[in-house]
Amino acid sequence: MSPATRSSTCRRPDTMTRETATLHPRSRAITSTGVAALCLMATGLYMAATAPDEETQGEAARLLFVHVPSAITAYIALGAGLVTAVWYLIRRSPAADLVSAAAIEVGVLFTAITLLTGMIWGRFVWGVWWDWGDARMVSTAVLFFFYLGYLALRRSISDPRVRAVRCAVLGIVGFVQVPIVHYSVLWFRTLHQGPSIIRPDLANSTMDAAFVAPLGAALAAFIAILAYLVAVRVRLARLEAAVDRAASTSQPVGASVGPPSGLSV
Amino acid sequence: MTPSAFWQQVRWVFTKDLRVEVRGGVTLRMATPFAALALLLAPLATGTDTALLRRIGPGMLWLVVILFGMTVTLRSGAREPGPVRDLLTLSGLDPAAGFLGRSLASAVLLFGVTLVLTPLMIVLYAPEGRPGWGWLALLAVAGVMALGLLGSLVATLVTGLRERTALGPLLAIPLAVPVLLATARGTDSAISQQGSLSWLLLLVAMNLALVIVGVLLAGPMDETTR
Amino acid sequence: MNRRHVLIPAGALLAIVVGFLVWGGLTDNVVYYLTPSEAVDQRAGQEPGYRFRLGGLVEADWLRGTDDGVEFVVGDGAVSIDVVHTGAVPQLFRPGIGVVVEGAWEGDTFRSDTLLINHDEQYRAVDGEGTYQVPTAGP
Amino acid sequence: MAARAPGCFADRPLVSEAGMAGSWVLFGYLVAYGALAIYAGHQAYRLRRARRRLPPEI
Repeated sequence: MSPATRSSTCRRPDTMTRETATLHPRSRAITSTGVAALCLMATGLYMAATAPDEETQGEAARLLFVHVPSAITAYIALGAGLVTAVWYLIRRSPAADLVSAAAIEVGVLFTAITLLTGMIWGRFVWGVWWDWGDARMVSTAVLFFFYLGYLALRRSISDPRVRAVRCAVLGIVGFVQVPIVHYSVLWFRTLHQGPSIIRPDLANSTMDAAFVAPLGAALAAFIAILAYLVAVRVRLARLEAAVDRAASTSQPVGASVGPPSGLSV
Repeated sequence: MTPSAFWQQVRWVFTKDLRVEVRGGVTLRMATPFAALALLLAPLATGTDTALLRRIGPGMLWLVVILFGMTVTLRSGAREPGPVRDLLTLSGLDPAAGFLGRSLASAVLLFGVTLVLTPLMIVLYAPEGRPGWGWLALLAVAGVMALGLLGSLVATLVTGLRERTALGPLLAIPLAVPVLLATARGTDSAISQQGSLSWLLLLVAMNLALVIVGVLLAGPMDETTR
Repeated sequence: MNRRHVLIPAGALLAIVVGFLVWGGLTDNVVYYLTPSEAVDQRAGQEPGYRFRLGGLVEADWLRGTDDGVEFVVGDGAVSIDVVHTGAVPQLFRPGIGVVVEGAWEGDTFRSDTLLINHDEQYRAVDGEGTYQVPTAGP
Repeated sequence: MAARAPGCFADRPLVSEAGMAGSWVLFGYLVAYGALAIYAGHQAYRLRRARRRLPPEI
């Protein structure tokens, strides 16, 4: 690209250096989070495989170590989305918006995993893939579709500031559903079992110690995976925003720039 | 701003929206007949099993009110277009007052839709039992209020987007599920002469939560539609 | 921002209503299934052929496979109901486990066409090394 | 209520075979970790593509 085109991208030098820092191809922090997540995952899988069989469900109880951690991780991700959305509305920091969106997107992924593994487990234990009368299943599905709407809204607004404000509002409004999903099994008499550990009478856990340790390991692994995926997603959003800015400021498009990435986002 | 001035503004927006509806009339002339048509067609889809129709009548009524009413609410609850909006902003309209006024107007329109459709549902589906009319009225009022608040909240979020006709319902209808449950199941228990207090309280809680969220976030939401 | 005259009363009312809903036991009429006692109590008010869901524990002393289903007894400690189920039987079905069946009264038996296992939140290791003690109460 | 008699359910295995349960477990883990892998892979692909499109001066 010629020096003339480069000077026409009228960015100030200080923003240039900051971008260069955040867009550097490899970040040691993200990579080490990923490695840690992989190690925790291996440990969790090993502990899940060596856990004893359960009295009634036999082998099938091992689904506990993927279904429950993914549900808790989804709650955490959507909660992080809420906190950062509030933070954005108070401070108007673009970083908070990016983290909020990333956390919610990964939260949607974990909600989907929760629903799918729950359906598989339900097919084995209850005998049905889906049950309309069950408050936990139905409310989780509703939550999932609402946050799909959130992601759709995000895609259809191009102005970053408008998008950030409106999505922050939606992220706050939508989180109201999370406690409803969680407490639905206590409030209503449904098919889904009640909580085993985080229950009103905390001292009386209804789970053998032999299951608690693998569950904890799996939960730690899922939270590490969540942190890694959110970090990667934030970095991707930054990079794509930079590509968009470069594409819009350095017209006509040079050979190295390629088509505007707004089409593919 | 003093409380009385705030409520005065709410009243202004409310009467303005209703006047627009009286003169334009999208709700009564288009949405209501469409919803009535849906009530008429649903038995064709389920088959004419009279016992089944008796049981699903109240649920169908509220499903239709939510699906078709929500499109009305998303239209009328949207923030005003161009010149009107600028005028309201210039005259110092509190965004929260605007939000509440629009929501109330939408709720009144939805109540109208429900009033028209209820006798139709009773005639077509013949639900058994004699309903407790007091409970039904309370449930309907709380239900349409919640739908109105939800509609104008979501309408503001999709203002000016090309995809708003598809996106609005996708965002609003999952959040309207408690309204569907509470009104349909509550109508069931009102018809079978059991009280519907818990369903009514659920709707009241939802209304209050929406009022709080809407009033708190009306400022930021309005700034993006200017 | 001076909207306290809306927010404070609304917040206070919301707290009261939510408290009432959560701790007032008002969700009791939102039931997914009836227990055997409730089913017998409410039977007089129902029209014939009324479909509902019945949930309880499979009692151990009567259980018989039929050509196209299973016959068993569902109880809640106080009342027991004979169930004739036609259709698929889930793999975990066995004496002592919680079930939810869907169907209607036929004479004094409950004729069901949908059988779901209602597993509780207890996890007991097979090798018995666990610390958890089985409670004596029902589901 | 019918007369009670000690019953049996002999013509049908009551407890599922261990292999059956194992395959459901495997299915669940495959779905969960598969979804995670697909998402992570898609992110990596988008990162690479975005980096390719970034003008050289950044």
